[in-house]
Amino acid sequence: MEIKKLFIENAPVDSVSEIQPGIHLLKVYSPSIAKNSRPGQFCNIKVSETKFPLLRRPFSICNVDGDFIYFMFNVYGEGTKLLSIKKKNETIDVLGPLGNGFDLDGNYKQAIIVAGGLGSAPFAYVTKSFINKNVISFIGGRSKKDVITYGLLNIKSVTEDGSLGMKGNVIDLLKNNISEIDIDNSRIFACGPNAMLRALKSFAMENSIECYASTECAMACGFGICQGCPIENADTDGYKLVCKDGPVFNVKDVVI
Amino acid sequence: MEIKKLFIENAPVDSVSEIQPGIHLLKVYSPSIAKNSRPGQFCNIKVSETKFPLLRRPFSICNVDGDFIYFMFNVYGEGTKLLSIKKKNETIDVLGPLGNGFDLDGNYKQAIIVAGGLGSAPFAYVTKSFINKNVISFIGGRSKKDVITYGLLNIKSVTEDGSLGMKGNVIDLLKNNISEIDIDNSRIFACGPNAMLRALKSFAMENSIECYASTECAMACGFGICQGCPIENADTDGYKLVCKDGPVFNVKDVVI
Amino acid sequence: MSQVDLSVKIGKLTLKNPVLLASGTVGYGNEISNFTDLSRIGAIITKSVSLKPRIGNPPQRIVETPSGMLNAIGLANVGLEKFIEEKIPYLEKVNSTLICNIAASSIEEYVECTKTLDSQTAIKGFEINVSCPNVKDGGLEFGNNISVVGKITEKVREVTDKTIIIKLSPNVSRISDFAKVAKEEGADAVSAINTLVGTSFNIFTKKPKIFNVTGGLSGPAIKPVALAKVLEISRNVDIPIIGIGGIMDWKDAAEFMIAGATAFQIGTVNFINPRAGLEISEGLENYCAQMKLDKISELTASYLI
Amino acid sequence: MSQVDLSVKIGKLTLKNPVLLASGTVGYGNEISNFTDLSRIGAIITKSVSLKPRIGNPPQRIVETPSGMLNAIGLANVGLEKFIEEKIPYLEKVNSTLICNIAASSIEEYVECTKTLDSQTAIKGFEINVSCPNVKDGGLEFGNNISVVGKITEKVREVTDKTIIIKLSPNVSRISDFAKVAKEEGADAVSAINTLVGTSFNIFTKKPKIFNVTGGLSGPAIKPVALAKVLEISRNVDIPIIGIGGIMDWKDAAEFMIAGATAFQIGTVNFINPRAGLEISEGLENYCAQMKLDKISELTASYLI
Ligand SMILES: Cc1cc2nc3c(=O)[nH]c(=O)nc-3n(C[C@H](O)[C@H](O)[C@H](O)COP(=O)(O)OP(=O)(O)OC[C@H]3O[C@@H](n4cnc5c(N)ncnc54)[C@H](O)[C@@H]3O)c2cc1C
Ligand SMILES: Cc1cc2nc3c(=O)[nH]c(=O)nc-3n(C[C@H](O)[C@H](O)[C@H](O)COP(=O)(O)OP(=O)(O)OC[C@H]3O[C@@H](n4cnc5c(N)ncnc54)[C@H](O)[C@@H]3O)c2cc1C
Ligand SMILES: Cc1cc2nc3c(=O)[nH]c(=O)nc-3n(C[C@H](O)[C@H](O)[C@H](O)COP(=O)(O)O)c2cc1C
Ligand SMILES: Cc1cc2nc3c(=O)[nH]c(=O)nc-3n(C[C@H](O)[C@H](O)[C@H](O)COP(=O)(O)O)c2cc1C
Ligand code: FES
Ligand code: FES
Repeated sequence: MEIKKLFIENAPVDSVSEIQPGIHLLKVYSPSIAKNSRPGQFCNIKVSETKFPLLRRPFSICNVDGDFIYFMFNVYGEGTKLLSIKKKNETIDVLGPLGNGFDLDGNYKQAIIVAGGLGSAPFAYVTKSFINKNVISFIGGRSKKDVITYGLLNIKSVTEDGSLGMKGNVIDLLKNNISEIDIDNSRIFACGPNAMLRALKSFAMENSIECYASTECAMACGFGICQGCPIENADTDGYKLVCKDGPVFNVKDVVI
Repeated sequence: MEIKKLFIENAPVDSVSEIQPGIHLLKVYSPSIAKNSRPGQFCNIKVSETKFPLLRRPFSICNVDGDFIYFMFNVYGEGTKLLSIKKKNETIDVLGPLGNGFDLDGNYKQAIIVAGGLGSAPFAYVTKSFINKNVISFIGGRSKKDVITYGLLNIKSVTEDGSLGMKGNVIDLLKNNISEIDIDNSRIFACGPNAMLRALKSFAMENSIECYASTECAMACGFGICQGCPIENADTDGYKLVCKDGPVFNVKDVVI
Repeated sequence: MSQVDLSVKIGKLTLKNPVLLASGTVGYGNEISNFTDLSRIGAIITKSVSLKPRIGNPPQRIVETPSGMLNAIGLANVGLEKFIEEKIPYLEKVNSTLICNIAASSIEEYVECTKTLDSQTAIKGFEINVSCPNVKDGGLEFGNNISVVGKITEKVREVTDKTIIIKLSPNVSRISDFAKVAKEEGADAVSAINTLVGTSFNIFTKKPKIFNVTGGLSGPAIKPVALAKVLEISRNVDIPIIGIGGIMDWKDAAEFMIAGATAFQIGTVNFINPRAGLEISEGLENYCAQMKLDKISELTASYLI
Repeated sequence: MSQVDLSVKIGKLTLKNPVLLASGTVGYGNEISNFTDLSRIGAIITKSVSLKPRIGNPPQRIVETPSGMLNAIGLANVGLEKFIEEKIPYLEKVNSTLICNIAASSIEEYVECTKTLDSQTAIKGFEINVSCPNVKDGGLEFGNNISVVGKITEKVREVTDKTIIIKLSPNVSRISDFAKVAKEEGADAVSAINTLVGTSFNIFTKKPKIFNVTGGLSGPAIKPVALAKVLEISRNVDIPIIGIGGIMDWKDAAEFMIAGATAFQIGTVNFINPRAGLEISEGLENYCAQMKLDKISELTASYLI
């Protein structure tokens, strides 16, 4: 096993901005993590200096810009609430980069991004890391405000209530645009709710499209020592660890 | 028993200033508590909106100015640290006014304030509430930076290391200035570490000076429901409650 | 008017809602009425009363711990006589259901207290605190000895027809065995849990922070443990359970009901937010409406396992 | 060079300092060595190993609670054979003391594991995890049955001369009785405590948050309970105690030593601050210097009660 380099950085906050209603973008100065990260990896963040909340919170690396890294989130519970009110120059304890990230190499021609809601988070970084690929992004959300397109290219959107793009879910959107997909020469990169990933797995398997998904799981450590984050193997008994073996998996290898 | 009016106010912060190195003064808008308080009472403050720290923290009402109240503290543990970084317009959950405060009435002529370190906290409010009394303030601290004179009048100071005023403790200072004390017509108002209050009690009893001291004790509720804050009765078995029966006691009634 | 029926039944008692204020955390109802309209609370459980007055432990009696607190008040109370004379008259007026918590250091003392209080019409039921040192048996806790808990229940049952709740100690291997014996000996309900034994040291003086050396741990820290004990009882014994331990808001309270509780008590939170009782009652009402429940009692033991 | 002697003795073992990494919270030493120089840690206790591999529980395995967490990993481990082949070689290299934690579902299995591992020179001692379901006895925990804990100790003692530590369950009335029997049957030390049983429900789905329904509570929330258990053993049984439960920093660690522990383990904190082990060791060294102690072992059971 390749030994990965992990860091704990006390990263000064550069800014926390609301890029669209409810969606926050946190920019921190974290040179070691920035330099050593790959698209699709994540960090485990201590949101407070006190003992509350106790555990770190995992967030995808949304983007990297020189020595800065970005995280995207909405206010969900106490942890994300505390993150959302961070001020410039406060420091945040960031552990990373974690997990394996997306494999962007290979001689596929078309990169298909599929994201639901905050599943868009990792794809700004992914998008700018493609070399010579045609990118097409299928982005969904419940409503207009849940469709997040930060850093994405060639976007097609869908909402459950029809308030933006077509009405339906991303799988409907993919099917509707199947003519634009270069089935034999494409690879799907996905992130979003489990229900979406499950449906996407079926779609990809039926159409024989290579498909990688970033998965989520409750986590304690984020780097492989607690065994708290299992995901079921598709063909053998037992589990992989989302934090160490993932969070990105080839959908055919795991039960989503 | 007179039923006291207690309030829980979500008090907006007006300012937190450092009045001398390490000593913070917090000013909040808290009209109901301000209107109903008496000098020597305290409030029980929830320093954070989260569950950490769990319990409220008791602080003397340092001063009242119209609808504003002031608290004075130094950064001691996690609670006071969180208080010290409050920003203007953040709100703080303040419960009060609690306890009985100092009895300022009576036909004594000379009001003697005796305070050690942060024991000075309640005396700005006390000082400005005297009517027609000669006030003399004996203020001590370990070193110059621990002598707090905010809102006090006619100050004599003492430090253990001699860096300000005479070298010694407040009892030494009192003894040294015994000639200025109008023994038969004076009343002592004191607050400070237990060791100081114990020595002061002896001094006052020996010299037959009426003496009231504000005492401290670990507290949970602050308003009489947990029985967590006992102070031993001087002449009968059993305890009084610091929060409800105090925090100010005639020193002859309690074992300090 | 409320659409949701919040009332619950504990033994012979019907309570207007499942929110009870825990023993030792509301005094005798006086001070907390500054903040909470007690007539809108399901029931008030008074501070443990003992036959003779107890002055309680010297300071320090309490210490904060991560998401919790330790207390060793030492059952400070005015004693049975003064309790009847001085405290009941006020408590009668607040128009909530009054349950009297009894502490004792011998089985006879439990019986005598219950018998004496049985004639007080203001008192609607008894909560028997078995987490007390058994003086005859060298100070070991009654609550950890299953046959003694059975005996106390049996004897107390003989002297009152009012609702009897046995308040169980969590410091045992299988709490459901204790609930079972309480049921068999005639208790109407059990409450779970009392505090966990804990301690804390000052590392510079090397002394325990609490004068009594150990204290009882309460607050959010113990909630997962309390929930597991309630669930264990619920899965093994058919008796109404009053859940207690670390409830801070209506969500915590709902968790206890789902795990098997018919009603619940709030303790430590009263010190921090004395309005919590009403807030929880309102929060639960909204939650039931959202979950399309007509009666809150449908929540009890509604876990899907 | 250090002025304070940080070494401690547990049975036949001398450890360079009292900081041990707790079973199940350091994997097999690999990942955490990213952050901590393991050669400066007193000892590493490996994740519980069982005779056969176990895949562990389905998700969700962990949930955060106030100042704590619940886990139900289900003793996921590679099994004895792979442990010897794949894990020991790495662990041998890190130059810390290696203690192997053993889990089993029958007494025979404990014995077989210990016997097999006894020949591994890299392994310096065994920690016997008795908080496992006894499959023969209907899944009740070994750890709550005093005669079974005695039996396990006796049988394991017969097959190894290496240091044996019995890891005690806190979910019992009197933990010191268990420590006593462990000592009588030849254990060199006890460790206290393993996790407390707890649970948590999702109030909208009404399902337990943890797939296994209940889990083990760890973290700062349990520290006061763990300290009280250590103190209880220390006051009643003369056996080295390894304190565990909620240690986050050197101050917590000092508290455990004052309460009676010869050494201590850190668990949950490794997930949050994987450098905690070294920080605690350094913090304790400064503290001893400040307290004018030549040897850290003078701290053990130095409580003034
Ligand atoms: C690898 C990975 C990458 C992630 N990347 C992002 C990201 O880029 N942006 C982002 O916003 N979020 C991301 N998440 C999810 C993020 O970790 C959670 O939103 C965060 O932990 C919430 O913390 P909180 O304190 O605000 O909420 P909490 O107070 O922890 O949670 C509130 C409630 O939500 C539940 N909950 C918490 N986390 C989850 C979850 N992940 N799924 C379902 N229920 C949950 C809790 O059990 C609790 O009941 C990622 C998660 C993983 C595992
Ligand atoms: C009636 C009353 C009035 C008070 N008025 C003031 C005031 O005006 N200004 C002020 O600065 N402080 C005042 N105090 C003390 C104040 O409540 C504590 O300083 C505060 O609770 C510390 O909180 P913290 O979270 O910062 O420290 P914590 O983290 O709670 O404490 C850190 C450590 O100090 C110990 N500790 C905490 N409080 C005390 C205490 N009171 N005595 C001894 N040890 C303690 C704790 O056990 C802990 O080990 C008053 C206390 C009382 C009872
Ligand atoms: C300060 C304090 C005093 C208590 N006194 C009593 C008591 O007298 N009798 C009793 O049965 N329980 C007593 N308890 C236990 C509570 O009733 C309750 O069981 C426990 O605190 C757990 O609930 P909580 O976590 O909501 O506080 C006391 C608890 C506290 C914190
Ligand atoms: C995720 C996790 C896994 C654990 N696995 C084991 C185990 O396999 N064997 C064991 O004896 N203890 C296990 N424990 C218990 C710890 O070793 C320790 O006793 C407990 O967590 C209390 O310490 P802490 O509060 O410092 O975490 C585990 C604890 C956690 C949190
Ligand atoms: S989160 Fe700890 S192993 Fe994955
Ligand atoms: S602090 Fe609760 S009674 Fe005084």
